[in-house]
Amino acid sequence: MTTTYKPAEMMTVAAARALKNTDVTFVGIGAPSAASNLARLTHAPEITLIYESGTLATKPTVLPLSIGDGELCDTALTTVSVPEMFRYWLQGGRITVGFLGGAQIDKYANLNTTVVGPYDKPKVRLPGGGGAPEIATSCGEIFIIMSQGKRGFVEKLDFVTSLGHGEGGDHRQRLGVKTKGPTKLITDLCIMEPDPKTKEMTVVSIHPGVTREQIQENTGWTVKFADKVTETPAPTELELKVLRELNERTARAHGEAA
Amino acid sequence: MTTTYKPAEMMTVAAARALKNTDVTFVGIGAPSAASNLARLTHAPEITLIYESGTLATKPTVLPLSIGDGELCDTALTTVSVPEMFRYWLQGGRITVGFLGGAQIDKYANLNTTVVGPYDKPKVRLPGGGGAPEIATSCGEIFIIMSQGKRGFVEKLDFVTSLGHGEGGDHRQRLGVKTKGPTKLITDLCIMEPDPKTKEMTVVSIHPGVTREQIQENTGWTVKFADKVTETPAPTELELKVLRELNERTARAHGEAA
Amino acid sequence: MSRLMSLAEAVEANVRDGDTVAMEGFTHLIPHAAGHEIIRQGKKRLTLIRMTPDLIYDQMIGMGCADKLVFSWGGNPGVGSLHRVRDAIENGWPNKLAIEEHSHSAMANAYASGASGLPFAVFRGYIGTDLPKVNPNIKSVTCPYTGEVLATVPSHRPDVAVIHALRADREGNVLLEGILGVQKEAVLAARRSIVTVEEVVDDFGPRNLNAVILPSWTVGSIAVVPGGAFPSYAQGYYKRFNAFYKEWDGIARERDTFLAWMKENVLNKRPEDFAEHVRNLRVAAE
Amino acid sequence: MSRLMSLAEAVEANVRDGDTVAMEGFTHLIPHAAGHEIIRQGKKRLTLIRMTPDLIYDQMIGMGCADKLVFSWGGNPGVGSLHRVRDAIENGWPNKLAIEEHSHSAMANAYASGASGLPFAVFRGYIGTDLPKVNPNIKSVTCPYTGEVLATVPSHRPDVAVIHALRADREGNVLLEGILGVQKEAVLAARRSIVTVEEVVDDFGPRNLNAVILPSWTVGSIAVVPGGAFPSYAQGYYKRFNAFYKEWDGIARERDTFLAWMKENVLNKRPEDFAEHVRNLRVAAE
Repeated sequence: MTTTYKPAEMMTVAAARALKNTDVTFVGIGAPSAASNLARLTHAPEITLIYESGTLATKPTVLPLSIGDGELCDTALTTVSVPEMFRYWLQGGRITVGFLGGAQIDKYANLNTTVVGPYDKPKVRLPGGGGAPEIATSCGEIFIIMSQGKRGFVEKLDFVTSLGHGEGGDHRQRLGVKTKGPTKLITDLCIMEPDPKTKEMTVVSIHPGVTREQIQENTGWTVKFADKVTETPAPTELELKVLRELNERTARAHGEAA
Repeated sequence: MTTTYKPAEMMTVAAARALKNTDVTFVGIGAPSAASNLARLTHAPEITLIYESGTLATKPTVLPLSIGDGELCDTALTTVSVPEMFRYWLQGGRITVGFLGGAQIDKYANLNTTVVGPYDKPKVRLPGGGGAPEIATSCGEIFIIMSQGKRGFVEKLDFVTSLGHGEGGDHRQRLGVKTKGPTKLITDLCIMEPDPKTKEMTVVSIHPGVTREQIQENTGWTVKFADKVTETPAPTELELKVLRELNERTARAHGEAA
Repeated sequence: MSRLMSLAEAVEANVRDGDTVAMEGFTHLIPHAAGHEIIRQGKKRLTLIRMTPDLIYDQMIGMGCADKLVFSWGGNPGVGSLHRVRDAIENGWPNKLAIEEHSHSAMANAYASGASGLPFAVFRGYIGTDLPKVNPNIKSVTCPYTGEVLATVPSHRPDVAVIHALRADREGNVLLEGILGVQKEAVLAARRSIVTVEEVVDDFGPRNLNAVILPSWTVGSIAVVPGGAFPSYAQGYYKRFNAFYKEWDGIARERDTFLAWMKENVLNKRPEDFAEHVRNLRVAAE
Repeated sequence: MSRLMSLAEAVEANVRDGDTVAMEGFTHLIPHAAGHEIIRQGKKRLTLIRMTPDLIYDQMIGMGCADKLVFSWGGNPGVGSLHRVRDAIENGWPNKLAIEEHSHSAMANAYASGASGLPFAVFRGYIGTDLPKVNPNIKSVTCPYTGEVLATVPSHRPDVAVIHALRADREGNVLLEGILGVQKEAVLAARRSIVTVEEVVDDFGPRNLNAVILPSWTVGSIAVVPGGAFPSYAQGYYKRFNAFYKEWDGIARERDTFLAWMKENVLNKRPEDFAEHVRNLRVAAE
């Protein structure tokens, strides 16, 4: 039996599946938040969600619009100050999975959320790093969620806002970083993981109906495919139902508030 | 009209009088606690009392036996963690007056609460510095309360636990310290203040009935007296009444708890 | 000791042209009313510090209050760009805006070390990023025990911190609750401070023994401005007005619509008008 | 995720001979029951960290559990000396005790930097004192911006932290309230942890949004030991038993009276006996 779904839904579902019940995740707004809460509402009911606004172990019934919505605080185990969040919790090494995204990514999963064009004469001034520079190196591992396209998936970043695998190979270790970095890049087309040796992000799973050519066309570098590439299982009915209900609840709540 | 009082009461009263309504004091257990609360219950009702256990603006009805009695927390505006106390409050420069005492003091009001005899082969192992090393340099000024005697008032300390005026003169400034250091040494015999230039602790006020000879006999260095030495006004009836009631309430409370 | 006064008096007494001003609030409790008053009083050449410059700084920068911005994430959360901030950075309108860019971790640590009376903050950060190349204030120290090289940033020591809090008591103590952000640290790190509050109460009443409170003697001026955090929110008082964040995108996109809006809604208004803004957003029972 | 077990199991699972152990509690919530269990299990060669070693460490050191003490103030608060600690330092009985001596500020900062995953702490301290002369772990760094030389100490990263808290919930979260000391930092800085609690509740119920809570996944073993802080106190549960602090001075003064007391009151007792100790100290209504 087939259910229709959007590529963005496939992306969110694939990201949710990557999370474990025992994970402690540092959640950003948007797709990471949807994926984390979808995981919590399906296979990982005890997953711990942390938002950088200070909310520990929060269980929002609707998705937050901002990183510090009252809903996050109301449903949290407790809420700590932002300096404590970055000192005791993130830098303290208490997060197993951090989510990141960005305007630009390169094949080693370094990210740019700072600027397109030169820093001093930007073509597009982006919001900046926020928590990303330290999330990238302090969390046990990093999942990146990004829609795939040539504008974002580039050969060379205009600016490195957060470290992925640097120049590849053992670059992270040479920089003294002890965490794994990006272990999954989940897009609307496929899932990539770093090659064990070169650390180049490599396609390991392709979403249903997507071709290798499509992936290449939407990527600014020559894409590597793993020896064994699987097909991502399509979203189950349950996953879609829970995700859509979550999104509907969210729209209703934010609409009401407006 | 004369009321009988003990030298220790005179010492506590003299220390209380030195406190202003606008002071924020970092209070230790014992005489500093008695003096601070006496001030609060007489001429300085709005004085802010802070104990290093984290209690801010506390108003105990009985004196605490330990620095972290429940009474301090129950009557505080709020209570912060000990790291916050030492970082934001003490080092942050938010305390106007710190109280110190010790087993040994020298003429520049440096204090020893660490060890009598050599550090590695102590004659008497004292409790150690506790908060004193940083209280001595972080508070706006320091009041020292100590019973005067040759064993404690020594020519040379066995160990410098907390800085007073160092070797005198501008030694504190040369060490980069911006606070005033000990501005008053209040004993059971007299009140001393640093000479404006040499910073040697100098007698400025003698308690009623005490002679200069008594002060010298109880001091291990040649005592300097200021050009104008006043007589400390004897404790008033009100001061004695409030202090004694405080001590009685305290004894009763701690007796009951026992 | 803190002093209760009108917001206009508080801004006059505390904010001077050329000051370094930190206005904080992490989504929650953003001091919008105070920002509007600073705009009305025509303050100039401010260095504005804020982890997450959003609408409040878009407005102040668009009205020409600032010539420098120190920040870690600038955007309209959940919506998009800050058009006025970008216009100032990219085109120098209404004046050139210098930027000093950090990460959240750096900013949060810089406030905490400022509150601690230290000249700098140490943290494990900026590894493998380009930010140190464009921000000369990012330096390093070497751990004397392990040899690890760690990042440093100068402490934030603003001339003025401006925050919005839930309530003050008659003695001038200020209570914070919910998402705390860096507000306590910002006030403790600053030389002067303005705290707007939803209300003044006789007494905070029964509370957690470790309630987050800024004691009176650490606070400068307090001004009662109900609704003063609108369109952000005040826990237990009113909700975030999400629609306005979306609306702002259209208002701020062009200079003329921006100026018209500012004239009508800021220059010709007063702090008292904020109470009206939140009338329909009030949360039911606490 | 934390696990609920008996105190004996918790000590067996977490404390090994030679470990560095931090048992904290700043007058309030001192983990006496856990200290007794460590003594009963005959742990040896521990390095004991504690800001304010008092009766609990006097007992452990007197019973030969430790060969090193890291501290900032050692005494029987309001009473006098720790006779057993002094006997170990001065006479090597029952074994030689090395000491590493700090100030409170250094110790508190070392816990906070340990909790923050940093290798060292920076603070303005030890100026003009002799402590750096006798403690080679006190070093310095120079501020890269101002040139100020500041003190450093290595972070505390104990193998095990042991604390007593008010209560845990069914999910294994731990609530602290009142005088907090450095307990949260000690647990976050440690590799493993034991938390004794007065009780386990289904749910913490309505509480301050910023309640001080150690979430389940940051805690190791939890053991329910009512009265486990006796003769110190547990806010809202029972008061400090001041008389015992005075009594201890006489007990600990001589080796034989100490050993006799320890045999009768520790070696031959169990954690369950602590409930009896506090029966008459319970506070009335909460």
